[in-house]
Amino acid sequence: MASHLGDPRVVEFDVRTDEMLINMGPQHPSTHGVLRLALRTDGEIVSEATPHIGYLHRCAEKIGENLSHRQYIPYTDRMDYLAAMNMNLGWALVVEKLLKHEVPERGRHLRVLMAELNRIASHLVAMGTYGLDLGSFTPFLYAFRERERILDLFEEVCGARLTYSYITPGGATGDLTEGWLEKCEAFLDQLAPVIEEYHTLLTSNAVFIRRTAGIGVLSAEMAIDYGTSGPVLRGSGVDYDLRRDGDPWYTGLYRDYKYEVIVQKDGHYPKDRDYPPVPAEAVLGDSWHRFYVRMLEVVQSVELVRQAMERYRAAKGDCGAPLKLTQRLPKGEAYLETEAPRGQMGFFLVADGNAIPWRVRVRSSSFCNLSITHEVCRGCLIADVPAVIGSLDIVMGEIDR
Amino acid sequence: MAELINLQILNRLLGWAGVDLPPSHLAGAVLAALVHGVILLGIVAVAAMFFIWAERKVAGRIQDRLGPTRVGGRFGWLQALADGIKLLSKEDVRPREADALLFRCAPYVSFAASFTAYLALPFSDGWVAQHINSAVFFILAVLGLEVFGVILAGYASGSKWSLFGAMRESAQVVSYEVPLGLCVVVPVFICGTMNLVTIGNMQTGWLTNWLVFHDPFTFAVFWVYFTCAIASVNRAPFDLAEAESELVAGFHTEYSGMRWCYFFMAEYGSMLLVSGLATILFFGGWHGPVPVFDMLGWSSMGGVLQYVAELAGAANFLIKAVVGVTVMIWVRWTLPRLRIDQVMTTCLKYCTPLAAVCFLGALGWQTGMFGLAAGPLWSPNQLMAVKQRGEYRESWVLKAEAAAAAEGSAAQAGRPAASGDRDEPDVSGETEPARSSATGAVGSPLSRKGGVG
Amino acid sequence: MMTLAGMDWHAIYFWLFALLTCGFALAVLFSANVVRMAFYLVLCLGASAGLFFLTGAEFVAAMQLMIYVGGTLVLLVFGVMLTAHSRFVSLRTPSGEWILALIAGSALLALLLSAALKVPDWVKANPDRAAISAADVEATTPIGMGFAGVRVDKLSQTDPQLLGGMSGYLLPFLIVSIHLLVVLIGAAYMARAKRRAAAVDEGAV
Amino acid sequence: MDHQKLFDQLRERFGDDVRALVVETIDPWIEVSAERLEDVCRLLKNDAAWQFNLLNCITAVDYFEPDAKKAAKVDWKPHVQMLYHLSSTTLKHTVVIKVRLPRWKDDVAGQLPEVASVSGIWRTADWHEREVYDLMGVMFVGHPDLRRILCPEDWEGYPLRKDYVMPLEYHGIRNR
Repeated sequence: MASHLGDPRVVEFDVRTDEMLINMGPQHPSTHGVLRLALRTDGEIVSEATPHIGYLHRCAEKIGENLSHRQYIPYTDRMDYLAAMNMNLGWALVVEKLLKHEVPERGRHLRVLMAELNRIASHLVAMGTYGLDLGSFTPFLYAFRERERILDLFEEVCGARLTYSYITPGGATGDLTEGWLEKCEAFLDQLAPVIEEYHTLLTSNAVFIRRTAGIGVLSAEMAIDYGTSGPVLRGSGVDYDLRRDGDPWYTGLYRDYKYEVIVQKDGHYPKDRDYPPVPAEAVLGDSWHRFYVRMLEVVQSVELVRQAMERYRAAKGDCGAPLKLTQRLPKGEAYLETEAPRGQMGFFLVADGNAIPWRVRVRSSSFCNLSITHEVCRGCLIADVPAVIGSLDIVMGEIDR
Repeated sequence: MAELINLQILNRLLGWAGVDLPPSHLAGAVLAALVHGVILLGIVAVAAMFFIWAERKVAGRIQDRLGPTRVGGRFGWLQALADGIKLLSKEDVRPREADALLFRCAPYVSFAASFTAYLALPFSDGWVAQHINSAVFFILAVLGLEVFGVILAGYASGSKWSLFGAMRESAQVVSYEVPLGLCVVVPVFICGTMNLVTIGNMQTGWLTNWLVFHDPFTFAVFWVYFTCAIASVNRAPFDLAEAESELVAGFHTEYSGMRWCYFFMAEYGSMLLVSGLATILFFGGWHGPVPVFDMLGWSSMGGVLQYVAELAGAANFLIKAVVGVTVMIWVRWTLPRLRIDQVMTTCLKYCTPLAAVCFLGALGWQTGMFGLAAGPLWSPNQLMAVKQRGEYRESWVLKAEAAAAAEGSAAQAGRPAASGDRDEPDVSGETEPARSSATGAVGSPLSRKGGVG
Repeated sequence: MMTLAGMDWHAIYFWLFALLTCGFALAVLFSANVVRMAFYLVLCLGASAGLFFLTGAEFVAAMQLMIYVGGTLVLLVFGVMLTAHSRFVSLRTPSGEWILALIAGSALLALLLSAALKVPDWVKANPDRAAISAADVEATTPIGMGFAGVRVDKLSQTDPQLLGGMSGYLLPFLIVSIHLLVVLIGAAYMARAKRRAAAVDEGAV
Repeated sequence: MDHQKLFDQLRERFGDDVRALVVETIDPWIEVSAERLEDVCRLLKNDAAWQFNLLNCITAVDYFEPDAKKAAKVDWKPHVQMLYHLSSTTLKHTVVIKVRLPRWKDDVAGQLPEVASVSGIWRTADWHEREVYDLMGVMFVGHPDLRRILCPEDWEGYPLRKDYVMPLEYHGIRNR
């Protein structure tokens, strides 16, 4: 907004409203974690929203230079603490890429199984907290009721409910306990009808549509230009999913799996036959679409987990023993991005011949997803800011590292 | 002033105690006022406590969990009392830059406004604290005062966020009074009176006599009324004032302890009030679906049997009111919150025009297409009507007729002696047509053509 | 003339509300903080609505509550709240103006008192005070019929000559309400923020 | 992804500013001089043949061995290496661009090395460059709003440098 104060030709506003500077956060109930948003508002209209981050900065990259690759796994858990399995997977794959160490067939399917289950849990949290941001409390409890079942499954395998440290370079800390697959089967069968509830409760709810459709519209070019990824990118109609288009070392994990990338092509989504249609007010790239992509990805992940279970049962051998603590890393560097629930999670590893890496760099998806805030929130109402930030589904642990 | 304070209850009490205290005496009046005040406060406080517990239980059920179960007995029904004690023991904190006087007064203004409206709300035939002739208008007027408590609270707590809450709240409540008023007028002009007791009595008889089934427009007006009621009582999805996600807790961010409890009681009080009004205006107030006590003839028997009939009527009224409040709770825990401009557009672009259209429709229906048809068009109310709507009389008219009849028989023709019956308004003067016009006019003024003789 | 024994509750409530109204009116004068002034005004008008209830005119009292306190004063407090930058903006009235105000006030008071004392009904003690505020009074119906064009006041008028002079109230009432509506819409139109001279700047605001 | 073809096209376009192409490593990269970085990036993004529209990540690696014994065995001179990981969402291929910078400008300790900012080409570079500036201490010429992003505004020192010493206290908060 070019300032017109000095320009005499401009007719000054009759009703002079002075701008108000408001701090939303860092301990605001609706910004997910410790994010501080400085809003300059004119009445209810937000003229400028600048996010301030760094409140949860632990400098995980510096720590990476003092720990062996095996010891760094617990740190990756605490970056995106809602999808710790995917973080472990990313770090394990980049170390194996540097070592050119292939994990046995059974271990590969186990990793897909765990990663997709954690994606379901993470998207459930995203759906629940988004309902909270918009004021309806009930979806949050439904989401956590389902998520508890997934956490029970994880707890049975690796003993932890949030920071699993289960997938490690070389394989996994332990194989599945017997009877686990049947429990997982029972959970998946029970999840399908429950997804209907979430759709009636939120996606096709008139009030929800009025609060999200057309809010925080992000065009495809801007989405790519700001480096956004995951549901935020696909919500803007960009057909880019690392499980299919990513680094060959990562796409090799999903090579024999059948799935479609959830993105809107010529007006409708691949899986939306039996789910509510796109409402009229929804513009491609708005908060509603980002939410809808996440809901359909849960269904996609359910199918992937079923395929992974079949292949896991068919595969022989063990699931890959973790590498030794003092396993030396060859001189060289490797970069690998994986499709985490929130987007592209990149790990860059520079090694100089001994077990402790020379440099560790972590590319966070929410970091880029959050950078579009000032672009998207300009001109919307104060009540829309949590709606937009909620649709980006950011986790501060991953942004601040 | 004998009739002004409805003394049925007091006479019964004093009768048992054997004391004869004429209400015009100072002590009599104060005692009567106290009795009414305590009964009403009791009803509102107990209702608020019950709704606190009901909200937790219903919310629990909706969210697939149990709600409170441990406090006091199996169903945790003492939870509300525990909350009350907790709030009492909490310290009443006041922020430093808060405006001391206004900060303290705001909760009491809000609670007083919400409580005074119960003065005119009848719980059963004749069971009303103050038999006000324009009761509906009185309730709407007092309901509008509650917004003051919120504005002062938002302003006096000094923080930017509560100021936002106060501004949104006042804009919303003031603008929702318009459609609310429009919707309330429909049952009023169908019954031809604003006296809630008479409106309730006009719906005696079977289920079909309830005004909500009077005609399709009144049915639609009920739903518009219910939406506006939810908005004017500030419940989700219109609870902008305390939109937790954006404004932390809106206007009562800085309040804690007993002061916060007053706001809470005010909210639940006006929730019960608004759904009680809906019950009387649309759902036949204290009349059950099947007129059991009319068939038995108890309701006009007098004495204990009439008391039992009225008690059943009060139970009917409370059940319907509680159903209305439960629906409000149910709506709160399912729908997300609307934005302030969407709340305003629903009011100005949806509720007000819809209420206006239904108003015109019902008016046309009631006046037989503005005079084209003979009288009011057919409506389910005529199916099993106990008495035609025109034959109901307000209590003061009955008294006037009784007095006139007594004089008619005693005195000869001509101008009746201006005896002690000074209450007689000059309306019911000596000429017969005048009185019938007064009473006729009461029935449905608009429908009588040719005006008064 | 007010013996404690013979005094019934009507007089007590009347004095209570009268004192409240005058007290808060004076409080509006003497308080410095503009927001408190608005709050006292609310209480003052509320108390005067109480006076109307006492005389049994519920409809007028409810009208007072709804229009004055519920409508006008909400806007007044709204305006005051938004414009009072430092919350305790204090309006000190210089002493010179106090004297001027005192003179004007007492002059008006004298005029009103003399007019009031000339009305015969109000001067002699009214023996049967209790009868004035009739219970379950029928104040609303005559007003309702008046609105409907029924000439309530003409009913008991026997003198033909006077009969012709009485006109109805419906027409003036409607004219005033339409006029008020037009004034409100005009005010809203004037106060809205005008769009900038679009031709001047390139970026649309 | 034909790295050799890209390298030849760049070499023919920018001469010896495009220093080297290394293919046999796990992730092949192209080394470019700091001065021509911005032009190379603009070409990579806008050229129809490559369309690198997504800048994945900007990384800075500090090659400096603090203790003398190990420094002797190392085969590189102390320097800071900038890595730009680029990928194309349309043609589905990736490339790594490297730039070698001195640890300090003109080897004067405290003077941050400078490189052109690419935030004009990819908007995501805005935050990435701020983070590199904040943690590694590289000055990006032409960056719209170069401030610290993760550490507090008034933090001294650049944590990710190998020779970084943790301050003993910060605003009265003791670290040891």
